[in-house]
Amino acid sequence: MSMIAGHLEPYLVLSGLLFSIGSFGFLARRNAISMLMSVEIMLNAVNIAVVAFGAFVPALAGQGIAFAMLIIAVAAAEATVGLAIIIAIYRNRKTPLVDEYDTMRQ
Amino acid sequence: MSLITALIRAASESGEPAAVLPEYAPLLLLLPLGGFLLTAAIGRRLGKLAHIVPLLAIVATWALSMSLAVPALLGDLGEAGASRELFTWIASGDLTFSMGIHVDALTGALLLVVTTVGALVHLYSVGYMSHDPGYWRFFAYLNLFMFSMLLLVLASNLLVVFAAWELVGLSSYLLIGFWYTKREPGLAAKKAFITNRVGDVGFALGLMGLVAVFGTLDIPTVLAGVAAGELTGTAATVIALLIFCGAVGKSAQFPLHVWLPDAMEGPTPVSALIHAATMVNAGVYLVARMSPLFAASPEAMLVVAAIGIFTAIFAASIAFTQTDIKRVLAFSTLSQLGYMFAALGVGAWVPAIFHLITHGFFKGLLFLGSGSVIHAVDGEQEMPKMGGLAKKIPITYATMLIGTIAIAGLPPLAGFWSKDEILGEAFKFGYTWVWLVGLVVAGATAFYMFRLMGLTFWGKSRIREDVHPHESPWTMTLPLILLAIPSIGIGVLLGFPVADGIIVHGLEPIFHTANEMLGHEHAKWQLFGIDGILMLASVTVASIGTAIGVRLFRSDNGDRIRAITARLQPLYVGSKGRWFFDDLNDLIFVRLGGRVAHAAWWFDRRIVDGAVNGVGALTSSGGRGLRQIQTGRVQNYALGIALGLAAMAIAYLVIGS
Amino acid sequence: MPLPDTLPLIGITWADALFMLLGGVAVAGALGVVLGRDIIRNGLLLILTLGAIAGIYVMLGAAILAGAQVLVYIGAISVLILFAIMLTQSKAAPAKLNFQTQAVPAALISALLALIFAVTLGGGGWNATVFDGTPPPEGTRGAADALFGPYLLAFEVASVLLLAAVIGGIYLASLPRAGQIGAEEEEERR
Amino acid sequence: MNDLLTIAPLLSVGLTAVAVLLSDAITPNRKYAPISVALAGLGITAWILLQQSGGVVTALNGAYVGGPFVAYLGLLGAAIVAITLLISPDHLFARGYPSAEFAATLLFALCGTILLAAAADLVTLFIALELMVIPGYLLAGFAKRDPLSTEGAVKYFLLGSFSSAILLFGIVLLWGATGTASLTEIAMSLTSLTTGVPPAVAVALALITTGSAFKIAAVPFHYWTPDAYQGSPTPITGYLSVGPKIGAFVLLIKLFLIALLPLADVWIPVMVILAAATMTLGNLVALTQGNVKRMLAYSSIAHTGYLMVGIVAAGAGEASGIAGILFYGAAYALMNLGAFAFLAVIQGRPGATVQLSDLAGLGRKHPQIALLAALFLLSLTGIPPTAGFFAKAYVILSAVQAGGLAAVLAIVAVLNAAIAAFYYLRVIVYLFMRDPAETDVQVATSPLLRAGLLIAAAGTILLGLLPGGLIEAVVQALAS
Repeated sequence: MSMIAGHLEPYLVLSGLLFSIGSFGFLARRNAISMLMSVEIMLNAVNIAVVAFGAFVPALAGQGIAFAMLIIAVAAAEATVGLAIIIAIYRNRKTPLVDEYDTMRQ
Repeated sequence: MSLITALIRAASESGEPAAVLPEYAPLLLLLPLGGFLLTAAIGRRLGKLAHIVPLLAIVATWALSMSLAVPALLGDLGEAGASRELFTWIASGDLTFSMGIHVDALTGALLLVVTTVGALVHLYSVGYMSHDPGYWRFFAYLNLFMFSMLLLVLASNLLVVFAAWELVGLSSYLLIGFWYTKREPGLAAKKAFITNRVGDVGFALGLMGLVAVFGTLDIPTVLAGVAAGELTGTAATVIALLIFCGAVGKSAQFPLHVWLPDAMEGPTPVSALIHAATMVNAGVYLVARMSPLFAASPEAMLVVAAIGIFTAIFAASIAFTQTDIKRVLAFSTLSQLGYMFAALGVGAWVPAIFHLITHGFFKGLLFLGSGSVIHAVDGEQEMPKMGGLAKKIPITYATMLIGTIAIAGLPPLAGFWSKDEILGEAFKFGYTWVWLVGLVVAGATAFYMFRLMGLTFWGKSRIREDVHPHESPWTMTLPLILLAIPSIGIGVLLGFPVADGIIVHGLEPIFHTANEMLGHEHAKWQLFGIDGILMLASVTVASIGTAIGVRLFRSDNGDRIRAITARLQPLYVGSKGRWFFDDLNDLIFVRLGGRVAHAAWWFDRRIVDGAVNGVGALTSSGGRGLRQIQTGRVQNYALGIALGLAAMAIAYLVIGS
Repeated sequence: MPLPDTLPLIGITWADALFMLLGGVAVAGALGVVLGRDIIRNGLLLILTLGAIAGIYVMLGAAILAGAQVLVYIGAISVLILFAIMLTQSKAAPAKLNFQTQAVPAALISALLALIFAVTLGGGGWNATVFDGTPPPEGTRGAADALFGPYLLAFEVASVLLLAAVIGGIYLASLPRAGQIGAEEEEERR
Repeated sequence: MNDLLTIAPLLSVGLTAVAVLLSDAITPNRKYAPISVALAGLGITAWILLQQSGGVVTALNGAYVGGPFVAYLGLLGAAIVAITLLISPDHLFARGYPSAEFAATLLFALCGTILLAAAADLVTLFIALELMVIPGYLLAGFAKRDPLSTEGAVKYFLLGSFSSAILLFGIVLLWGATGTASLTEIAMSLTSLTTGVPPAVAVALALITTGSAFKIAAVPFHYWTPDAYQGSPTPITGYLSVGPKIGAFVLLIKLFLIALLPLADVWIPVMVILAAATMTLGNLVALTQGNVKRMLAYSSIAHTGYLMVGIVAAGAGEASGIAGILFYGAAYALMNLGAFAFLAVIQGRPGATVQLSDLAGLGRKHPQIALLAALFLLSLTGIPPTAGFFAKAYVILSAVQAGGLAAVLAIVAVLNAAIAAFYYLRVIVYLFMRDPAETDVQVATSPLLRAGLLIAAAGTILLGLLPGGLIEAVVQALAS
């Protein structure tokens, strides 16, 4: 009898844990690309929850995979735009370190 | 019914009461609005002819408004007045706001003053502003102001009244700051706008309270609800006082009066129009309009009376020592408005509105006259640099003298009738303190007004050598003459016989509900009874003030004052009395009076004004403090988001469980 | 030889063990991404994490999604990220100073969030089925039904989103065209 | 086929975007061609939306619900994009930025806005939101050689994707907890809750509130706004301050006033605090700004607070709250776009910043432009007879009708409206009552820009003088 893998909760806890790790990375890292990677971890954490719901909640059977695929598409779009913006600002500032982008503050 | 009433009624065409206003009524609003739009669009190209459209628009508005105001005051529109629905402004769900106009006797009283003085100010401005490069702009603003003011008076829904209220503030901002190239007018305009805004917050909150209680801002519905006892106790007091806040701001009552003296930086016609005859009356009108609401709360009435009478004496004491001719008039306006609020506060509704009418005419006259004086002496406003102008500008002098006698409360001119009724009712309703202070103010008013006349027109000329005083053109003197007529006669016309005149018959029904709620009943007026004695008292006090003022300021230097009093002393008092008279004069009017006035002035400048400025400074420094959290760094921001998230999760877990 | 139902000696089922392994790799990999010093290694660890998550998808019966994960994420996004890392890795960038000054409060808040998630999400109350072992494999049929049923519009719009992102991304990341502001400056630099 | 007809507004905007790109590919040197194509496409879209304003139509298995609500928001969105397209060329072409990518990106975002209004389930809603905001990141960085623009964009993007992840997690948890993606079914499922809010749903609510508060720039999730707004090219700032914001309020209507309405008692206190903090901070900080663009950025935060009053009122059961939001949205869009268009005019040449002192005496040198600016500022202040007055009055009065906490919030809003007068008025004082500045402010307007300014001005006045018509349209939109 499986104690863990057959229950929904462990997957959700894993999802929450990865989400928190991702948010830590976002809050603590200085490099814009590291921050972007952290956001990707957060989105993947959410995806685990999505797929787990699809698998365990009868009302959502089949929907999980579809939803998760859409989220992957959104993540891809975000990554494309984000990397383009980061490359653009790198051309201007010659640094990927976000805390040096503080020209505007009043 | 008096003979005069009968004569006027015979002259007026409309005999039948009409519940619906005639179809042309909206023109009252459309004419000035059209004048404004047209002048704004093409005025610049018209150059020196830019006044034609706005002037004609206002004269037509005047004629139309008279055709409504006269029947309204005579009660021919019925007690409830007449209305006309224009269109539904906002309609959705439970909130409906319709745009309608309503004319009853109260509206009529306001229309009478607003359009008459308004039209004459337009005419006056043709001469006064003729050399100003912003000629067309000035007339455009004037029409905009007239539109806003008429909308305020005519609207039958408080939301529209509030909108007009703000519009009036906006157009007065434009007019006060008309000479924007100079620094002071700009600052004064901003101060007027912002101080008014403070009062408007209270007004807005009060309106919200009314919506919360009645679900509508339709004036008749709200008032009927109040009369039916749906709003009482603390709620009534709070809402009434909040609405009074708006009135305090717009009518420049203590402590929001600070803007009015500064607003004298605007052109003088503006002072006459806005700061004497129209805008400052809006607060009085509002309180009178909402009379049942105030009657529902004795506490609110008391506050209104106290603030009114305090402003009256406070402003009068400041007017004593002012040397700028327009500032004296400005403080005098504050004082007279205080009178009106004191009247409202004691429940003397009709005399308050009566005084509003008479004051509108004679104060308009005085302001326009002062403009004519300033015009004559080439822009000088300091009275110590005037003097002896009576012969040089006789029409201005004569008309201003009429205005002064009227405001001093000497019979039979206009001010006497209304002021006497205020004092009389205050006494009879048991507000002895209001009556006493009011009496002192009446004497003081007479004094400082004759001081103004003396310093300006009498004695030797102290005018600069190179200035040659000249009488103003007819466009300026004609309005003076036309305003002098009502300043003399409107009191008798409306107020005689006392307590039985047109004004009482016209307005009494409007305040019927409020009077019933207060339990005020009007006994028959008796000349040979308490009323006669009260009248005698006010006339006496006014005469004393006048006598002292005339005596002291008939001439202009201290030596001559003493010499004249020395020569005249045997005629009045004995030797001991002379000593007494001289020293008392010295003590009261020179030393003590000076001190009090100075203290009041200081209090006004430092404490009250300082508090108003202080609020501004405080909010700014608050903003600077808050600005610190904007560090410019993404992660600081993100940390804020994460903190917010965690806090919110905990909050929801707590609230939800 | 058939395998025993549980792991020898410790009595954990294979499914549980697999979950712990994959979950552990994912968590460890993610920690490596956010804590590691070398940004290129961070990128590689991200790929490892995403791979472990793909394994979890397989456990949850979503093999098709695992495929998509490998193709899109590991095959495209991660490679894109690695490219961006190479592009922006200037010599001047100090490799040691990877963390903000606020790293400690960030860690505390993240730990608090993790705690909140663990307590609330792990506390049950979901209308979920319990399976013996892992959930049964989800056929592609069910996913296709959802994707071309209620989510058809979202699916179509996702393609518009990608189009918009690609167009804008190309514009932003490309060097200025001749005649645009900054073009001459770019010429000089070359 | 019927489905395609129903989603025709979406298709029309999407195809217009493609047509814009094609037109640029065919005639690369005609800068105005993409703008013209986009405006024509918007006209067609507006016509289609008007056809659909009659009744509710659904398509694609209920994922798309068209009708008056979509028509209203679609027309508003199309108007915002159209005005942005009119006011931008002067500013962008002077700096050498391409028009095709610009127009297409705006149109993609409009697709997202329309879909947000039409979405009936969480999944479509999220995709629509992303389609609306991702073009926003691109637009913020559109001046890619300008360090400020890219800095604003990178902040907007990073914080935006962070908050998107938070919002998504919340949506997923709500989806899992209720077992359905449909907004109305979620509401039904939540209504049946008897014993308090389950912890998981409470966490989902927190995540959703945080995420959506970020999208509308409510305090304390507003930090990105001033930087992103200041850095972006000015006409784009105008768009960013209205387009995505109104779209985000549609998201709030869908999430909080449909799906999460049964939990209104739980989220109203939080929303009230957020709204009060938002308007107060926005106004107070705006008081201290010397840079006019940044001042307008903070002022737009304050307006977010006023809009949230409508959400609270509607949550407390006052139906006119939503009508208030929709009317406020239209008024705000016109006056704020107008104000930014004015700034764009002043920044005629590249490199010009707009400090308050730069505006001194503009009323004398360029009276027409200054008068229009004064109109927009007065409307933002809430002075009648402009649109801003009725918008504010309507939202606030609906909150008063709702009573309770909403009425308290209404009082805060009134106090704030008074504070706001200080800083808007200061700009007017500089425009008309100061001596002209030494620095020469160049004012050059093309016919397009003038048309954009005039449309915004006309709308600001018309909505103020005759708000009845629009409010009827709004009420009709809500009846669906």
